[in-house]
Parts: sequence; structure tokens; C-alpha cells
Amino acid sequence: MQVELVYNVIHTQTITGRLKAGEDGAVTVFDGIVRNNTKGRQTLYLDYTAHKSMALQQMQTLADDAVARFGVRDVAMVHRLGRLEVGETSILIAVASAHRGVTFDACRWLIDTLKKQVPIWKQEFFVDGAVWAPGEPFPAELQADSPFSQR
Amino acid sequence: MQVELVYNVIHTQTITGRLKAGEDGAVTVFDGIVRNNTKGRQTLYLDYTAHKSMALQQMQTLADDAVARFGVRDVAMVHRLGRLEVGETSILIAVASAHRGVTFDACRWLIDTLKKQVPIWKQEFFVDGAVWAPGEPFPAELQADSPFSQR
Amino acid sequence: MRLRVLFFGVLRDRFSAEERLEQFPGRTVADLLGYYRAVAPELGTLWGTLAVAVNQQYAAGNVELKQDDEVALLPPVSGGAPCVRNHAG
Amino acid sequence: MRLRVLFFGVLRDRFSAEERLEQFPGRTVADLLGYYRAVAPELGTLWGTLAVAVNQQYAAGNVELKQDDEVALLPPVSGGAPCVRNHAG
Repeated sequence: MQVELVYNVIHTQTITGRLKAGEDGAVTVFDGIVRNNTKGRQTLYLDYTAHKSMALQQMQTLADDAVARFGVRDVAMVHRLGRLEVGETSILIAVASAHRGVTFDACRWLIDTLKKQVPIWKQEFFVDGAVWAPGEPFPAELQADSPFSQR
Repeated sequence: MQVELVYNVIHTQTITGRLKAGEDGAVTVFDGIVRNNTKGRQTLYLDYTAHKSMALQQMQTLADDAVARFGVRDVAMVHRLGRLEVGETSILIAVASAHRGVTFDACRWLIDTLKKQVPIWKQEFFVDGAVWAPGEPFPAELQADSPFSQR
Repeated sequence: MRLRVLFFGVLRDRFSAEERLEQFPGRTVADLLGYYRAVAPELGTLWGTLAVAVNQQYAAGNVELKQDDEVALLPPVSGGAPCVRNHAG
Repeated sequence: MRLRVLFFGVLRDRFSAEERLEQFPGRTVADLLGYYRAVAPELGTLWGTLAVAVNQQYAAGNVELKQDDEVALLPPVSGGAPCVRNHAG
């Protein structure tokens, strides 16, 4: 199970090549890439930062959960940090298993869940300034002052 | 839109690299690979044959339909024919668009539909003989003697 | 009429890849299926599962054939990812 | 008590990445949020959207802090694929 935060280019083929095993019949890969615009505003580049130790722990937990929930054989999840140019891969999630249905389900669950709870932030640089991407609201049970979070 | 039947190794990274454009934020890739067994019987290699001109037409139609139905930006679909070893890619489907939800939906629809109606057949070679894979039943409207097919 | 008939998949174990039928006595796709079913009745239930393509288009049983049509007899297809039929994948 | 406080995302525009709080007067995660909210009330509604991690674990408002805890203030996260919030993707 490859779970990593990296500062250099993500090599899809290396990661999926390492992931595949003889009993696999399907690999579904999600490749998240830096778009050239956000709501029509032209992007120059992005800068990703993370609470690294926590983000890695969270990603490892998600990978374990995906195997347990969907019964897939193995998962690779690599997120890039630092400055990324348009067209570069910010995240690669690959899921391998004997049958394809679960690889689609697990891959989609992983990216959807990562986007809600793994502590990584994106700053977008445009020709006319920079903004922190607004982010997805935390699930109620993770929010610090939520009435649902009285654990 | 890259739609191809090939006899050599499928290079995922080349195909997805060519597919990506600046406005894309997501690429979902399905990589179908030769398993080392079928129902526990050890596979030596596979041999794929096709009704080539018809298969290409069908694949092109599916790619066009995926763009129309799901609103994705572009699709690549490459199927390999001939002899394939365990671990090699038999089919690669990649779907690129600004947002990820539709890339998952379109990619899954493409592989599910391809498996039902694109005229390609697989012969499996085991240590103790060869069999033609049973295949998925045709949708009723494609079957020649179906009562639903009186077009 | 004269037809070019193509055989695929498991049909290749019984027929050649391509056959020129110089004097086909029937009229429709269903007639052609009946003709070959009579030639190889030992293929049994396979005959009920076939699709037929006329000039690279799927064709129903009542489609009329024309001189020099290419007719392909297609067993259930098995391209794509290597999944077995009775699995969720 | 003494705490190590980490700031992320948009909070970095207002605070440094890390701050050592030598004499935190409160007791819980909610107290700490209240403390910083009083320092930077101009951040407004952002305060209501934060999550807090204590020693790398998400923690609710009523969690008690201990000497030398690492407490991270986390705005809504935006890692992964570059999708905007109000889209289907």
C-alpha cells in the first residue's frame, strides 16, 4: 500500500506498475490535474501545503478503510505538495482488484473522502493575485464547534 | 478522440498525456489487465480477436455517446488484440473533463457497454488446454433471434 | 444470392474465419442462421445466443439480405477487462 | 498550560505557521478557539468553519487539552483534484 506526500512530479505509470499483481483484472486510476482556470479566472500555478504528519495518517486510514469496505486488493494514493503548474497531477489514486466494479467504487470514495477530511490546502495564483481555495465544509462530526461533535 | 485497436503494448502514460488539456481537472482511467487465473485455473496467456472494422466503428460510437451523454470533454479508448501475457493491459479507457464526477460515470459506462456489444473475443490458454471465454449475453435488442429485435 | 460470411470466437473452432456462400437459398438474417444451424446442430444452445452483423451493423432476424452482403456471426463478446461472467466485477 | 499551536491555509495570512503559547488560560479545544477568535475577530465566519486537531487527531470542542499538546487550527481543506466547491465535479 503506497501512501505518500511528494514534492516532485507524480509518475502515474511507475505507481500503477508497482501496484499491479497477477491476480488483478482491473485498475481504476483517478488523476487530479491542475486546471488552467477557476470559474473562468486564469490560473498561473497552485501551491499546496499540508499538515503533513496528520495528512499522511489520514490517507493511510482511508486506504485501509477502502480495502476493508470495498474488498479491493490494494490502493496507491500519492498527493503532491508545493508549487504545481497547469496540467500537472496534484493527486493520483489507483485501486487494483480482480474485478472492476469495486475498483471504481473504492477510487471514487477515496477522492470524495480525501477532499473532505485530509488536511491539505491549496493556494491559487492568478495574474491578478492569489487566493486560498475555499475548501469543502468539514463533515459536522469533524468540526470543532459542531453540536454533533461532542465526543 | 483516440479510438484504436493495437497489437503492441499499451502505454498508459502516453495516451493519458496526449488526452489532457488545460481546462481538465480530472482524468479517470480504467486499465483492464490480464489476470493470472480464471476461477482458480492458472492462465498462461490470452489471445484477443476482433471483427476489427465493426469493433472500431462501435468503439467510436461509444466514445461519441459518452461525450454526449455525460458532457465530458474527451475520451481515449484503446483495445489490444493478439497474444497478451499475464499483467499486460488489454484495454485502456481514459476520460478527461473539468470535474471528476462525470469522468467516473463515463469511464464506467464505457467499459460496461464495451463488454456487452463491441465484437471482440478472448481465448484463454491454460496449462491444460484453451477455452473461448463465455462472454456476456448480448442485450436483447442486439440478438439476432430475439423477439425484441424486430426492427 | 451470394454472401460473404464471417465467423468469430468459438465459431472458429467449427468454421473457417471467412466463407463465400455462392448460392444462399434464403432471404433474411434468420434464414441464414437457420442454414448454419442445420450445418452444425451440435453447437446446440449457442445458436440462440448469437448476434449477426450485416455490413458491420447489428441486424435483427427479419433484416433482408442483399447480394454481396458481408454477414458476420457473432457469439457473445468477451473483450475488455478479463472478468468472469458470474461475478460482480 | 503550554501548547504548540499550528495554523494552516488561510489562517497563514493572519498568523505564523507555528506559535508557542506559553500560558494558555483555558482548558478545552473550544476555549482555545475562543482565545484566537478574540485575537482576530476580523476573520468573522471563518471561525465557525474550522476543525481542530490535537496531536494529529480531529478533536471536538469539549476535548480537554494537556501540557505540550500540539493543536492545529484547520480551515476547510482543499486538497485533491482542483474542483470548485459549487460544482458537481
